[in-house]
Amino acid sequence: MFNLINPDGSVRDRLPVTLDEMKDLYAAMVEARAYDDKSMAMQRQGRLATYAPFRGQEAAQIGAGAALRPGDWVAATYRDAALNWMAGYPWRLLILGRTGDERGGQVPEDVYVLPPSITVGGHMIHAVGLAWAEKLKGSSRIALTSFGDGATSEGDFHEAMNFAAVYELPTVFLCQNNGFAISYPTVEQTRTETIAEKAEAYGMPGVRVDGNDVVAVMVAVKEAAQRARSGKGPSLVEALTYRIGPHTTADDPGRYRDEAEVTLWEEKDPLTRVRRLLERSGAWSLQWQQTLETQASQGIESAVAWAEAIPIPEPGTLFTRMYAEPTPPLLEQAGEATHG
Amino acid sequence: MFNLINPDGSVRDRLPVTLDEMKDLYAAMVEARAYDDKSMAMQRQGRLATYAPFRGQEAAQIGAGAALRPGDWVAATYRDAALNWMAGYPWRLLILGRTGDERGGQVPEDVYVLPPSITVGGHMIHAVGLAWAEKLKGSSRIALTSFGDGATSEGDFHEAMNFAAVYELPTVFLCQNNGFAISYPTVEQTRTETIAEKAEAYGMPGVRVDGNDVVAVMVAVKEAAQRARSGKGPSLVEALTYRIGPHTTADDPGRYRDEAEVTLWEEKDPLTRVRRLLERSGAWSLQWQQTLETQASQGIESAVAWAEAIPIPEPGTLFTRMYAEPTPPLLEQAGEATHG
Amino acid sequence: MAELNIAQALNGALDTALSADDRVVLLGEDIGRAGGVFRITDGLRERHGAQRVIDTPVAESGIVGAAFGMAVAGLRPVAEIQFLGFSYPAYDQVVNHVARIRNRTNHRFTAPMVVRIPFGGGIGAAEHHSESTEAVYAHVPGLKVVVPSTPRDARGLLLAAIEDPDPVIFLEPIRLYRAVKEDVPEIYYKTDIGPIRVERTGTDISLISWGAMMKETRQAATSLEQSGISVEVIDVRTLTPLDRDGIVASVSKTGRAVVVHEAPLTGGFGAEISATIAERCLYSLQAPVARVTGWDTIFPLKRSEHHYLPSVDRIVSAAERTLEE
Amino acid sequence: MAELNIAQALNGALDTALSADDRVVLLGEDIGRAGGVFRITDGLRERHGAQRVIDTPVAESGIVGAAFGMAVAGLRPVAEIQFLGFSYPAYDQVVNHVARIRNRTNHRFTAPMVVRIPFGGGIGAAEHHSESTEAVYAHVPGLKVVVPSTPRDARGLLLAAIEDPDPVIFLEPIRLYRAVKEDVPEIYYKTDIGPIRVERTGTDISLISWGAMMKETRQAATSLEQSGISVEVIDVRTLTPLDRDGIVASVSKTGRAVVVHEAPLTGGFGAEISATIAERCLYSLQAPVARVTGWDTIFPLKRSEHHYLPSVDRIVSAAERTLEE
Ligand SMILES: Cc1ncc(C[n+]2csc(CCOP(=O)(O)OP(=O)(O)O)c2C)c(N)n1
Ligand SMILES: Cc1ncc(C[n+]2csc(CCOP(=O)(O)OP(=O)(O)O)c2C)c(N)n1
Ligand SMILES: [Mg+2]
Ligand SMILES: [Mg+2]
Repeated sequence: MFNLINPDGSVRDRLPVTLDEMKDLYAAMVEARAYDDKSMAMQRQGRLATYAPFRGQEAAQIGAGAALRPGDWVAATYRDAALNWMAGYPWRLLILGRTGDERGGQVPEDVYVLPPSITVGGHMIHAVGLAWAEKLKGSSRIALTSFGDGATSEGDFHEAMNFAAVYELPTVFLCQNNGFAISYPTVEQTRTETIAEKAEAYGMPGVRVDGNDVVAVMVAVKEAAQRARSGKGPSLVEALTYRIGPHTTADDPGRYRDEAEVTLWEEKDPLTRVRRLLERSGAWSLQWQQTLETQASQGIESAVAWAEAIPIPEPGTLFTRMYAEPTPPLLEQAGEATHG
Repeated sequence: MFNLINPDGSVRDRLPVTLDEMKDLYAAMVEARAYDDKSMAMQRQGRLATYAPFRGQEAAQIGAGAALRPGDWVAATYRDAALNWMAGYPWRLLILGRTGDERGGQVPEDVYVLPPSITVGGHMIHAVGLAWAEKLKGSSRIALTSFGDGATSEGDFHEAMNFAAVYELPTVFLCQNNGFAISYPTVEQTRTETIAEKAEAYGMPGVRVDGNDVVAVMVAVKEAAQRARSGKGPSLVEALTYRIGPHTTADDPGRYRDEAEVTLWEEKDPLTRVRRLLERSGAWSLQWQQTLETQASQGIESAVAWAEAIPIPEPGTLFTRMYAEPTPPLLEQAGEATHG
Repeated sequence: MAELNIAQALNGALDTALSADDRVVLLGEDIGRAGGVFRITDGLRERHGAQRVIDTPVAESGIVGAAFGMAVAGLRPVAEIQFLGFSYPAYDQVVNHVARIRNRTNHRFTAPMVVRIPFGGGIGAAEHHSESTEAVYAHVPGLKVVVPSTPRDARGLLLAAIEDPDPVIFLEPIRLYRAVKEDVPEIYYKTDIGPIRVERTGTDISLISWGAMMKETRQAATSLEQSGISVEVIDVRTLTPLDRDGIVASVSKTGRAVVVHEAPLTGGFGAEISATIAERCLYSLQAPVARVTGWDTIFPLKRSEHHYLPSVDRIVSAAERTLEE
Repeated sequence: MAELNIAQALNGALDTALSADDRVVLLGEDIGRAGGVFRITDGLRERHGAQRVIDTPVAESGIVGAAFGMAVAGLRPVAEIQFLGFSYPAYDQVVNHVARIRNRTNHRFTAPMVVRIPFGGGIGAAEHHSESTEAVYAHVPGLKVVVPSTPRDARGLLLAAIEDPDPVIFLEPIRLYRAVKEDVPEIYYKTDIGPIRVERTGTDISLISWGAMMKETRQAATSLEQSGISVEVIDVRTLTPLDRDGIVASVSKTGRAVVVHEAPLTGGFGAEISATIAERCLYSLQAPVARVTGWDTIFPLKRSEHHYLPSVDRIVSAAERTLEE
């Protein structure tokens, strides 16, 4: 497994990032965690629909996001808010979506992130199609798709990997192996030791990286992206990580895992290890940490305030969202819906 | 690639079969070819619906069939008549099916062969379910599924392989790699050199065998079956072969392949090499050959006569075939259909 | 007898079936350790073992296809798909294999299996978690499509489905899982697949529905009755085979009908019922059949859900308009 | 103008679209070298290159899912699925992704793509090669479902579908591919998606159909006209969005209607049309709407096909019964 930063903050090798870049990555993880914590709290208060926390997976998502260029496509999941945010999806729209408003999916024009995929597996092939279009257009944009260990059991994983390989499409497959598909442990989902080795079945490179090491993830995804951009085709990156929280706010992990396992993984926390690294380099201070946290939480709070101030959609928008122009049956129904 | 008999009839190694067994395998291939030839001819005469010939693939199918035990399940395709016949599916019912009669699927009670799967890929998981049931029942029966190279591109291949591996089910996956999915060459379908190596992505053994070598196929499938029967789980056997004829009688192979390639493969004909081997052993004579051919063609002719003598189904049977008991809507419709 | 809600009745039925028949096995995502996302299989793995209550990888086609193979080989599998919106990856298996094997083999092989699927909206869920696409199953010859709306029917119909020699798509109304309780016999009993259930008899108008919309339909009936209207309430319960005679008998008597469902109007199963009524009761119909349904839109997210779901008011208004004609 | 059959008209339309718009790409199994199993894409790979007329692995979900991604990124993909019975592995992609992206993103991302699928029976084909499950697509909000039955419409509707900003399921009646020829303009023209086509006007009865059954419907009309009955023949052409007004206008005039389709009766799209007519024309209807459809059975193999397919006789009888009332 490829890793660079140990849980105690020591490094294995010279890091290919400057201290400033390191601090930026850390700041991003702090902000992502603030979003995650806030979302959990809001869901408990009934202000958000079911929420799927990513606590413990910040490094995988921030590292991957940091490896992308503006204009690259991202097709990710319900658990990938931090990755999507790194790719330009504003917190406020992510929150709006989670309050149960379709307008949360309306990312700004210069953002190329698909709305989080709720179905497991179906979105991987979308990244393949996006990459294919870019290849045909002769652009240098690539597509990254992020998915869980569970998604690799779906037939759509197979078809997506195969299409990308066959047509040498600029696609990066990022699997966040977080130990579970809801209650079903990764070790029971498949008989291979790793997800990464499945890449061989498609004649594609596959690498397993320490998913709690933000720099390792960034480096691995950058390499995959570089490969894609230079016309050498797709790759699979498996980021080995762990979901610290429940599957979603509707889940009770006590039914299927030991607290001890969680504790073990908390010790490998992706934020803590970077903080320790920064401490070792003398680049961390309590004051800086507090500034980061305050800024993060202010940012999130204002995003929340924005989203919650959006009036609920008019009934009529149900009908105008369906096609470029509402069809006659929809116009008729819209009339009924709004005038009774 | 595992093989035992060379195209010139010389052998690589001591064969694990007696001369009599060898003669039986040969006789079976001759009979299968008679069926295939007859079917092609009948289709040209409009007596059969579209037909998918297996010429060139006799060794793969007869070899695999010879590796099974009575009671083993088989879930195969539209091109697997010879395999299905080896597993007990009578020629006459196969023909009846090809005339366009559902009763062709009604195999005898002691035959455990599913009707040929027309959809590509969907039947592999059926073998997994069959094997699973046998495992749960504690029986020693296994399930073999046969499919083409093209079918390995379907998501269902992935799900079937994974389920079989995860639950260690007694399933044998037999891929007849015959060079094409209709017009699409195997080499373009995937970026791996072989189909066999895809087994690794499921933590399952995979082997490529010379699919035109009936003994090599038999040995490989027997090993896989033995493994399955002894509780060690599934395997993948790739039989490398070639479709000499068109995809089906509706296909024009001139659009996508060179005759030269066909000629090359005709030299590796699975029947010829066994005949040469028998000649070398002094076990072949022209008279014997003629007897085999006569018997084969008599058998097929009588199967054809039987199938063609079956009166076409009564309109009413459309309705009685649907459920254990026809439902009220069907009874109503049956009334309408038969009394106008 | 015990007072149970639908979720408990289903759990009990599965427990009973597993105990009564060795051939019954359950398979699906998270149905074992976690007891299912709706806890319908809670405790069953502990009681009947991980061999018979099987957690599977996330692969719906695999689940249904494997269940199909098991059924052909003589087991009585009950597969669970977590939400109707996740059943489509298995649609090919259902349509092309499960529904057809008896026909393909002229009764030699059969697929006595059940696919249980929670369905319907109204719980503020995420995308794909709220659909009511029963019509795309009800159009498939070879299947039976069953939808209980009460705890008693839930138990009786599920036991009947598991015993049925043909494949059954068993749709469970999420919104009603824990909405009502009633006395449910603990004995092994079956409720016939096929006949509608006339829940209330009346003479002025027939309100016809199934699944979760039975709730609003009942409320509408009560409200109409308060205005002195005599309402017949029909729970269709089985979409296929459809009890056309039962529906026709009701509407021939009342002369008026409102069909209620959550799915979009166009091509919803209400079309079949409305068409059937008009074709067979034209001369007793005193007003056009009304359909009160979801709109021809995607089921919206939480904030717009109430704009989509047919309300009691819409049903009452449709009934009133029908009564005015 | 050239005399073309439907297959040729479709081939020409694809050729025209590929020439007119760089963003158009075709993908599917065997569409390149082999020119498609029905030769609809014959010669297009040679003319437009293997980059734009793409042979794919056998993976329907992959084909539709990849086309979806292409469409989101600004191309105009036209995917081919070989037969309607092989479209179900892609059903999830169609329902859960293709049909929803505009709604999910409030118009930010869209899927302007076409999925072309040959459908219908009557050619003595193998299992799964004869289905008419248009209803399971017509029930999906967010799609348009289009079915030409003449060469002119084939060209015009396909060009319109490719230009349409929303996803179109384009169903091609196999039985008619080479059945009739007519003059088809070579210019770039579009036929509106939406409106029905009144193929013959008449005053006594409306015969309503689409796809391959238009053939028998036309024959039935001719036969009825020979008995002095004035028949209006409607080719629905677009199942969704359904032109309810057009249908209602016809039946309001004639007072009688027969709806004809090949798919099974229960839950077929004829139910929607019959229900619509009865709901909206009840007071002008002089007889119940009749549906002449396939039975609620699996489409049979060659030997029984003629027992299944609605015949001209069945349509004529249904019309006569309707006229007697
Ligand atoms: C097609 C489909 N099947 C089932 C589900 C229900 N479901 C939601 S998340 C999930 C587990 C996914 O696990 P994994 O891919 O590892 O992602 P993680 O949640 O761990 O991030 C399941 C089964 C779904 N959303 N879509
Ligand atoms: C799901 C599905 N998609 C497409 C088809 C059409 N089709 C029939 S055979 C075939 C090629 C299959 O190739 P392969 O699996 O290699 O088997 P072979 O015909 O070479 O024996 C295709 C695409 C089908 N029958 N089912
Ligand atoms: Mg996971
Ligand atoms: Mg092949």
